[in-house]
Amino acid sequence: MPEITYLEALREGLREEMRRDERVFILGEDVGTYGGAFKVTEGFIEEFGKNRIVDTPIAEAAIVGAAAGAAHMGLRPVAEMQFIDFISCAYDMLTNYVATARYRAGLPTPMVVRGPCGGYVRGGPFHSQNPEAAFLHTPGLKIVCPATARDAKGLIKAAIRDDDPVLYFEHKYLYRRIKETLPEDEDIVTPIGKARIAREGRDLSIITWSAMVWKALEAAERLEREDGVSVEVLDLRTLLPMDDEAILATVRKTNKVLIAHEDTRTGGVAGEITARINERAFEWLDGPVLRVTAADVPLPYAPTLEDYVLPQTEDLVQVARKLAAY
Amino acid sequence: MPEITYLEALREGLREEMRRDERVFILGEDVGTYGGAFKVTEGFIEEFGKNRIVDTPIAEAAIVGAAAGAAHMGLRPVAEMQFIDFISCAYDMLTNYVATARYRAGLPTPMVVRGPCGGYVRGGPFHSQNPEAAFLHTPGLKIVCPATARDAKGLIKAAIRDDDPVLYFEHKYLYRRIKETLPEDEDIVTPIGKARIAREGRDLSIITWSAMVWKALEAAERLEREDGVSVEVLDLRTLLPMDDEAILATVRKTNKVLIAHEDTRTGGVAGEITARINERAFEWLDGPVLRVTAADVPLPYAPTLEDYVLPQTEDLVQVARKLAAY
Amino acid sequence: MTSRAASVAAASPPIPAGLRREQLVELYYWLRLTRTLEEKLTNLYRQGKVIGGLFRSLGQEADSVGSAYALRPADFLSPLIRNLGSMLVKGAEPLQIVRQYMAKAESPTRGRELNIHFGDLEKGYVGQISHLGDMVPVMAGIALSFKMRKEPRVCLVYVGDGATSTGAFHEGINFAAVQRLPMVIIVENNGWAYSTRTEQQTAVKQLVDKAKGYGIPGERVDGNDVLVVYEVTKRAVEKARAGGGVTLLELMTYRRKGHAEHDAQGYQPKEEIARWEANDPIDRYDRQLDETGWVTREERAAVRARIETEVDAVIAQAENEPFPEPETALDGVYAHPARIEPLWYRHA
Amino acid sequence: MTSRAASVAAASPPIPAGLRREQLVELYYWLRLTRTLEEKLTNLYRQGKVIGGLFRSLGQEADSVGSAYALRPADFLSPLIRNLGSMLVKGAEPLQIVRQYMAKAESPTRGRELNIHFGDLEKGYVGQISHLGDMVPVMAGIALSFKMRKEPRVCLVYVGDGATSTGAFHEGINFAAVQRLPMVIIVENNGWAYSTRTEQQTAVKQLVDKAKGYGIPGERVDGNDVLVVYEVTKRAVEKARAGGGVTLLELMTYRRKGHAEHDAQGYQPKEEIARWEANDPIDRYDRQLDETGWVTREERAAVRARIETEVDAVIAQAENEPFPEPETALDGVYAHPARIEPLWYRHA
Ligand SMILES: Cc1ncc(C[n+]2csc(CCOP(=O)(O)OP(=O)(O)O)c2C)c(N)n1
Ligand SMILES: Cc1ncc(C[n+]2csc(CCOP(=O)(O)OP(=O)(O)O)c2C)c(N)n1
Ligand SMILES: [Mg+2]
Ligand SMILES: [Mg+2]
Repeated sequence: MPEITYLEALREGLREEMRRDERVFILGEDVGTYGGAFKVTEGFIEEFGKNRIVDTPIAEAAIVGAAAGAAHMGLRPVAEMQFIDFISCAYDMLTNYVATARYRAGLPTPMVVRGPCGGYVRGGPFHSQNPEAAFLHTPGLKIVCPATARDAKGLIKAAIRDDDPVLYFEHKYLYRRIKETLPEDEDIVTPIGKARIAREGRDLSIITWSAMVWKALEAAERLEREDGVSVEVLDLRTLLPMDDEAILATVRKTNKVLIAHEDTRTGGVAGEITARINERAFEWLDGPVLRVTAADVPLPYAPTLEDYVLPQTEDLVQVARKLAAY
Repeated sequence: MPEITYLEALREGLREEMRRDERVFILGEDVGTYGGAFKVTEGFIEEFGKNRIVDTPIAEAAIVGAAAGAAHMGLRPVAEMQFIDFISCAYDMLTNYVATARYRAGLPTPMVVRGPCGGYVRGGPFHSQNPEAAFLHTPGLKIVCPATARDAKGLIKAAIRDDDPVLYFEHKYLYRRIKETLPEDEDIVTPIGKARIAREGRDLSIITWSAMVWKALEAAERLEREDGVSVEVLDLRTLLPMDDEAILATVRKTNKVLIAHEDTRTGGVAGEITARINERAFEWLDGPVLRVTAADVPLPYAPTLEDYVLPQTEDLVQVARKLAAY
Repeated sequence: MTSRAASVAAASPPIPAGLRREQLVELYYWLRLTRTLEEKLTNLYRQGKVIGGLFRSLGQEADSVGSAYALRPADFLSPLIRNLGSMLVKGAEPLQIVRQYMAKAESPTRGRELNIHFGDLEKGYVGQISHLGDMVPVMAGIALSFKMRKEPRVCLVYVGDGATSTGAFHEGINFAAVQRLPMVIIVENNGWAYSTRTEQQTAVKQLVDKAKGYGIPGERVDGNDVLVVYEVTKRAVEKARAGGGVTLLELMTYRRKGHAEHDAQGYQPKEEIARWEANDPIDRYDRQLDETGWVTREERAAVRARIETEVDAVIAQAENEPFPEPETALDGVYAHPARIEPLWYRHA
Repeated sequence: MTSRAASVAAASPPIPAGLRREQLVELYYWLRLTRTLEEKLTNLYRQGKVIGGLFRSLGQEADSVGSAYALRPADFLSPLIRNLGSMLVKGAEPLQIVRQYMAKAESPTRGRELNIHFGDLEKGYVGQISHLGDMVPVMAGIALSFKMRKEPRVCLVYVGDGATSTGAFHEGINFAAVQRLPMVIIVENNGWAYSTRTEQQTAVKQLVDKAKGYGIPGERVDGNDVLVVYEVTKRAVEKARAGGGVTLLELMTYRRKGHAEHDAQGYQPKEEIARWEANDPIDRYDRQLDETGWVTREERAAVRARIETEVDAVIAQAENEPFPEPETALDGVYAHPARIEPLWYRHA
């Protein structure tokens, strides 16, 4: 069994679901002959044909709206946003139409909207975004953010099988940097709504997701090595619905929490997690819940600026030290 | 000096700014001859003419985008969303174009986007929204939410004079229900970024904004009367940038905080406030920061359902009692 | 009377558009039912029994009814607020409409949505949302599913003159045109978008010209002639069914009431309203039936009487029904979990 | 040589479009500068000195240069990714372009934005964002300000064939058409939107037909003939200036390189590319100048030599410049505060 990348794992997951279930189809910009801007659907049009791999005009609202209509009729669309930054053009369609369809009209809307998110790639303000906070606040949607190749595959398969609309945010920095050997015989499905302990620890918890998981693991190793501090890393994997049990468990275990996300700080997802911990495990806290995030600016392009704005492993180490010493 | 309503105060503020500064103009759907769906701009086209009161097609992205372009050229546009729920159609334009214009390209973009928000009016899922959480997370925007007639006037004037793009969310439940006598000679300008203590208290703080301020005051009176608990009510008025000083001051004073907002819970603004308190005043807390919010569902239409989903004074009283007893 | 009617019938000209006599009666029924239902809802509104706003299609009934009547049961449509008639034709029941307006527990959306914002996947109509234009991409997706599965089914989408200004309309119709989906777009041109005249929405002389910008055929017809509307829609629908792609139809009509009941419509010239009142689609159909004798006065009187009792009964029933149970507000946000947890302080 | 050139010049046909000879030289300069700059940027890209992606307008230079040349200094334009030429004509300096691609501290956006995403309100061009279509409403707003202030100024907006599918394009052009704003929309039809052919973007046979859907005039011309592009744009611009409203121009050209340098463009037929290579706008202009003798070979050689040294100097300068200081990332999110607080743990 060869190692496969995060991107290949995602592609495998998509392909397996399309083979398993003929109701699944893909639509988006350049997903057909070209196989997508990042080649996620490379080879798909050859295998599944034009009828199930639909190249669309540049129209995100139409892509998402059409996916919803097809989903109402029993199909299982997977809509690709060429870069996740363009999901903003479908914001109305997602939050007002898709998210409310079941609640207001009993309309089944099993669909996935996926695309490359995230920075550290010199993509500038419009090719580096992390839109999870923009949708966390929308009842009716589910949001998943894989950090590993296994979850890239397991979560896309789970998302496609889920009966609710799921936003699947894949991190483009991980596409080809993360490799893993996955059993070919196993039907890998990562349950939506379940977090994963990426590293066991006793003294302090870092709660995070997506590419930040890897920085958290780096930081944890350094803290173990240099400070003898034992850090637990919780990879949320799903942001909506949030795995409160896993969050509370790690809080009760280490009593100190650092929440890390790549996205900007104010109004980011860390706020919601802090509130939940505060409400349900206040007595368990031996220190404030601290956040490591991007600075509150549009993500700049120049390496010096991007590196300064985005959270780095060093930041996690610094803040974790403060918290450990608290 | 006669009493004027919240809506009239807003109208006065708009009119005064248009008289004071000829760069100010208004654009939106039915804002001209009709004077707007809620008559906020009634009489304006007669006074200021077609050139400064622009009736637009039904196209929120174009309204906001055109406002930005005009703002770059030194004008001061005030764009009306007929119901704030439709601001979602301009989400991309606001978050990607408007909010980043100064940062990425040094483009001055002094503009206001305003419209009626909020529930308790049997408006159903698409005429009752509170979009502050959707934009809190966008560096480059400012967000104001007046609760009183005085601030309805003072904040629209401040928003128009501000050199940054400001979202002004006016609560339609307050339009004609709130009255106040405002001095006609005074140039009322409410500074953006400054909260207001709506009621002094010692035992517990309710941090809130917009229509919830009035429920908080009701709850405070009941708690005073029935429990002898002295509640401080902090009306944030501006959500972005947030008045950290005022928030920390009330926390240090009462050591117990309840955050109340009308919007749904998960991913709502309360999370961010909780995180800030947690980070900067953890030692000052004698109990968990608790949230009173709407339930995580699209807002339903039927009175029984809407009343159940939205936060009520009774909820504030219940939760405040728990917190006081903590 | 009967004898005279009979003799007229004998001399009747042939019925157009391949319609049968019973179908003419059905069309009459749908037209009248739409109007009567709205009139009685207006009374309820005045009595404060309608919770939200009330939207009328007075004078526009023919375009909704005639076009929807051109569909087969397996076809789909998405109405906007002034297309009550199209929903009735497609199987929505007066009882559902009244319950929905009154926010009753038994309403099709269980009190979650207002006015005619509801749908039925069995009967083939989709519940609209308020955001104008959004239904066009959604219906394109339904049409896409028909095409993918090679089902001989068609989507009919209604938009107003004002809704054509939205980005969603553009993205949806363009998507459908490129994919040659089995879809018919009806632009219901009633002269006004709230207080805004069509000239303030678009610079085109006639909205049918928008078809040219999408590379699809378009037709513009009298929306107040129910048989013409039926005929032109039927043609477009069958063309779409045969794989002929998207057609845009502009139906000319007029909004005789305000945007909603609260709107005093002061901006609409009295004469303009009067002129269109003289062009009322139901009166015209009545006259047509008088002249042709296709359907006798007696028959039509019977239809009206039937509707009266039907609607009154429905209202009587709905009025005494309860609002939904509060906790049901927590159901159905997701398929899983089927009910979300109540807020902790609501347990108490 | 010189004598022959001179004698040709003597027999030269009249220069079209009311252009003067020096202007023909200028046009040649802008065309050559665009291409040379991009070619040298490509080398830098291959050396890894360009931080982000590199987008080429090879074979499309004439439509950007010819159209922008029709503007007055006070007019505005908004370029897209392949309209480098239009920015140069409007006053953007090669040094700015190189700095921007290399993310230097002195770049027009101080390293915040990439490639040609920048603008200059003094010179009259606006920095685009990536989200296609969004610039159309923004430019409509700028044109609205001209109209409100009764300034005789015009906006020129570039969109690609693919960008016409976006909702923002639709809302913006419709808004401008209704308001009869002084605006010209150039649809740069280069046959491809990334890997997508125009037939997959729209069902119209020619994009100029979109004008009909907005009630505005449209024209479709050869985008690889710089003088034709100038002439038709000039006409539309002056019409707009005179209060004649919006015009849509479809300029036919072809994207000879991939979407960006990383794109192997395997989906583009070799013959298609070859055919358009034979139709290269600069070669054509060269031939035209050869035949007419309007500008001698010597003069053109001198122009090219000037450009060589100019661009090389610029690159030499930019290469040694530093990246921006990290903390500058905190400046200018707002007018007030001018700099946001650093994150507390970054103080240390
Ligand atoms: C995106 C959006 N913007 C604004 C509104 C508010 N609104 C509701 S109906 C309406 C006018 C619609 O006019 P038209 O499309 O002609 O339909 P008609 O009312 O004439 O049937 C407006 C502006 C909306 N529903 N959606
Ligand atoms: C709203 C939006 N969706 C998707 C993209 C990704 N994207 C960037 S360029 C491009 C193709 C543009 O084609 P066209 O408009 O024809 O311009 P060209 O590249 O041919 O000059 C796409 C899909 C984008 N920038 N914006
Ligand atoms: Mg209308
Ligand atoms: Mg193109």
